Amino acid sequence: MNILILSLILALGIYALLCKDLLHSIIALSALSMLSALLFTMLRAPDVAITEAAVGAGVTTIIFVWAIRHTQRREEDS
Amino acid sequence: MSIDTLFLTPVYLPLFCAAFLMAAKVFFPERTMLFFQGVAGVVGLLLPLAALFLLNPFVMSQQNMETVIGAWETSIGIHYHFDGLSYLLIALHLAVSIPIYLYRKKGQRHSDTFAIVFFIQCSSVAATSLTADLFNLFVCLEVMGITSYVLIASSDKEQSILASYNYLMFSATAMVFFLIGVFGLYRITGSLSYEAIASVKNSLVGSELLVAQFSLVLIVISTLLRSAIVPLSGWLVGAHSTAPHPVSALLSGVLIKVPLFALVRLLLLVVGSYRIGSVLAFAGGLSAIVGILFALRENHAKRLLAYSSVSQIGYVVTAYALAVKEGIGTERGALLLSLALLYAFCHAVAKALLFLTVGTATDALNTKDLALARGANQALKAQGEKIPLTCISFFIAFLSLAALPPTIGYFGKSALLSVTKGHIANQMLTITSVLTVVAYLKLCAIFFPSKEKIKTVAQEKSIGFSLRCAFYIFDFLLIAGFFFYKHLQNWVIQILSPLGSSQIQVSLFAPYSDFTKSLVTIIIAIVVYRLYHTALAHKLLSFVPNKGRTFSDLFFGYGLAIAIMAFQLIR
Amino acid sequence: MKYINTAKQIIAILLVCLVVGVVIISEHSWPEGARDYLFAHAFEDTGATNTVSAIYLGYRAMDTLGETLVLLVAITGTMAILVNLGKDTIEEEAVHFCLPPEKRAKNALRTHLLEVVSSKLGPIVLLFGFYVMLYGHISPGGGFQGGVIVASSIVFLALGTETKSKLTNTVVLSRIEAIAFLALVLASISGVFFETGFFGNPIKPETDLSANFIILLNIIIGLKVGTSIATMCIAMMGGRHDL
Amino acid sequence: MIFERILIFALFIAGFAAIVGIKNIIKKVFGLNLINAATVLLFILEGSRIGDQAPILADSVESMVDPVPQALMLTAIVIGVCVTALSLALAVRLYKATGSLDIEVITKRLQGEH
Repeated sequence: MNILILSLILALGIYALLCKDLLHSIIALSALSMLSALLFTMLRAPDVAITEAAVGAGVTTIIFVWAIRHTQRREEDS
Repeated sequence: MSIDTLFLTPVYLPLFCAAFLMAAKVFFPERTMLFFQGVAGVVGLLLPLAALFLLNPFVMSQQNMETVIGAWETSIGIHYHFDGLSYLLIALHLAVSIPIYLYRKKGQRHSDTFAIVFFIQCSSVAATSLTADLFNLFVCLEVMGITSYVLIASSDKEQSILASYNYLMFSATAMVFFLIGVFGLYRITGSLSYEAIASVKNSLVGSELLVAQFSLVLIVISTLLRSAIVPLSGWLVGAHSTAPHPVSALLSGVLIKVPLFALVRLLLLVVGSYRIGSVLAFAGGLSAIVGILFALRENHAKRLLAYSSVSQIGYVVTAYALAVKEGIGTERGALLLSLALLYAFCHAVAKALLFLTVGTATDALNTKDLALARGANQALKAQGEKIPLTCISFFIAFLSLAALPPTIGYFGKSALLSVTKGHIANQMLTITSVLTVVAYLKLCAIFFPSKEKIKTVAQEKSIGFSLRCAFYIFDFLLIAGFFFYKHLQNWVIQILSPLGSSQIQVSLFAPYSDFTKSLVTIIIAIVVYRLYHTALAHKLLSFVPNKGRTFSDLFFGYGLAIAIMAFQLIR
Repeated sequence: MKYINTAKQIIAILLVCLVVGVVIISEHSWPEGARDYLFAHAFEDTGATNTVSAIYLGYRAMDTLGETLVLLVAITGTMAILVNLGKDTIEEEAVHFCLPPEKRAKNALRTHLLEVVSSKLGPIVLLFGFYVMLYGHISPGGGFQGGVIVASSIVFLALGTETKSKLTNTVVLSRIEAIAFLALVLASISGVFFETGFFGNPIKPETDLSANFIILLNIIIGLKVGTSIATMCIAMMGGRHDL
Repeated sequence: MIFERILIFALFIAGFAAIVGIKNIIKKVFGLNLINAATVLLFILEGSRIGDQAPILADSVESMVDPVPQALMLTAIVIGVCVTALSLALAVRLYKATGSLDIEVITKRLQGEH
């Protein structure tokens, strides 16, 4: 079961890096945070799960979306 | 106030001042802020200095104090270890940061944010030099790092934002590798305090030893990254040359030396650290040479100073590495370490003064290009500077770094060179000391009188009183160091010498026989300086690449350093 | 020239990942010494049933202090950089979340749903945030998690424009943050005067009150984290740049 | 057991390769986030091998999980978020200054005029 979630996390991570549209990458990253929070609850680490969900997925996503709003959304295909 | 609360004052007093300033910034009107910053300066910096004076007898008798923060049981709590080394590190930090705090207080734009972050950095430097727990070292290095990114980015030049971004990405990644190293060591040794790790690690064998050695490599290289030794020094030039003058003075003076000496307590306990010492000694010599060659190539004033910081840290690293090689417990190791610390002090004070004086002068002239900047004195006089204080302090700092008599640098450098006699790095260091004088001669050009009339730069703040006493303090430190060098050196050697051997014979070098040697270096330097302007020199120097370090170069150096150190440890 | 650069990058990645790989992949049993000690002594030492908050607010409270400092410096630095980011363009200004309905541009895509949900949801999330913060030493949770949930509830209130509460006023928030930071430093220094040293628990461990020090620290850290993250988010969402 | 660590190591390589390889400065911050998440996963995964109950001292708990790595990772996650916030603020400032998100274009434009 852990291996399934970990491979899903790896897939989301690689998608977040390769995707051209930064907003999709941010959504993939917050999904990754949510999945790792789920994994932490399964691994009997409730404190870290709440922190990862609230701090990792919540605040990081707000900051990334704000950064994207002030810069550009599509990555330059130079 | 028992001993263990006294030695922690440099950690929590500046913190209290930061909190006090934050509250004052929010509750009290703007105009009273200057007064509160003064009060915070006294409480945050002068009281720990007083605490250090009280602790002096305790440290002179080579006792050391091992406590757990919060008086918890030893296996879980955070261990703090107070001994001569951390005492001297805190003394070095306070000696440099008090004048810099005075220099800064003349009301910059971000002055209150600057003050809060400055005090938090003071407390994190003290905590780094005291901690004896691996994860606590990670947190303290992270606090020290994040305060320096914010301080570098606080100058409104665009390049400083780029330099701060590069430094942040590079050392944040290194800190994640540090965490992987902590993971490796905790999994094998089951504890986070240095003694427990060392005791288990010494009895390891086979694949466990390999994993432990690799984790140690990750931790050592990630910490050494902040001391900018050659393969890892890509970030330093951008950061120190674009930061505001007091920040780059503080960074060059203190921030690149503290992680180096804080690491000695970890290396001291781990077997096989003498191999790390031999590699570091060679890297020190290399960084001395490479740093000064880049400095000669440079025409921008502050970048030249930043490159010379890289080369001067090479001196400190060579002596430090030979001390680690000999083992701090032995007589010679303690002697080498104390001379490394003493030279770190000379360089910290002189380089901080250089950054401040060159900064003020180039601000007055409004250009940092060495080819055009002339006649700083007239510009400064136009700004209402009666006696040419900036020029005098610059000249004293130049003498100290060029190792000339009336300053502390003369004794410091010659002592260091005479002690590191046997090693190949010694030859590199002697060559570098000649080239250093040439580099600084280039810098003196700013103060030559210029022909055309200097248009006075509309500088609304004239040279403030607090700025002048910052210069006075630095000059006093440099000159007094020369006259009392004998006592200073005995004091440092006695503090750092291992237990029971406090009367090391100190007449290790005759101060006057070296006068001829330094005279010879000056003459060679002047000849080389004359040669410098010829076509031959330019062709020679064109081999030194002048392009800035790209982002991936930083990590290429990091990978190289890790590979070399790992290979060295497995061999 | 291009190939040298990519070659350098590949070499760097290979070298570093070789060393890191050995440390990560190697098989080793996890030490149980710390777990056994805590299982036996955590409750009467610190009075907290949740051993994780017993560690990070009791035994290793210095790390939490360092962590709060990192958060404070990061947010102060971000605000300093945000302030002189320059004014947004006119039409960006008009779409800001915090503008009351009459001043906002007509084309701003803001459905009524956001306003209703946020102003109704805000107080509930605030209550949940304080619950997580206060019960940190019994159930999972604690200072940081509670603080972030409180911060998100303040952001909800700032989004919804019906409820004009003082809570979303950045001056009030930065005042609470300053008081909380001062209280945290004083609480950590207080151990010195009760001869249990820096960050010691001033209340004697034997008495059943000793958990109160952890509750106090949880509240202070929760308030500090909550207000500072809320201030940053409000400034980011184009609230008042008057910091 | 070892396969989980290989997956985390793969995530680590992806993150580090992104930081070194990708030129877009915001993608570099993504990479930093990834290696931070990988480290936290590694600590908690390995820490939970020795027990099968949450580290809450209820009366029915016999074999609880090692709480020390969990306490350390609380700190590591928050520090990771703070570093991400600061680096993104710097990245936005760089974009406002040079109009591009490509690290080489930014260095060229900024290093052009000293």
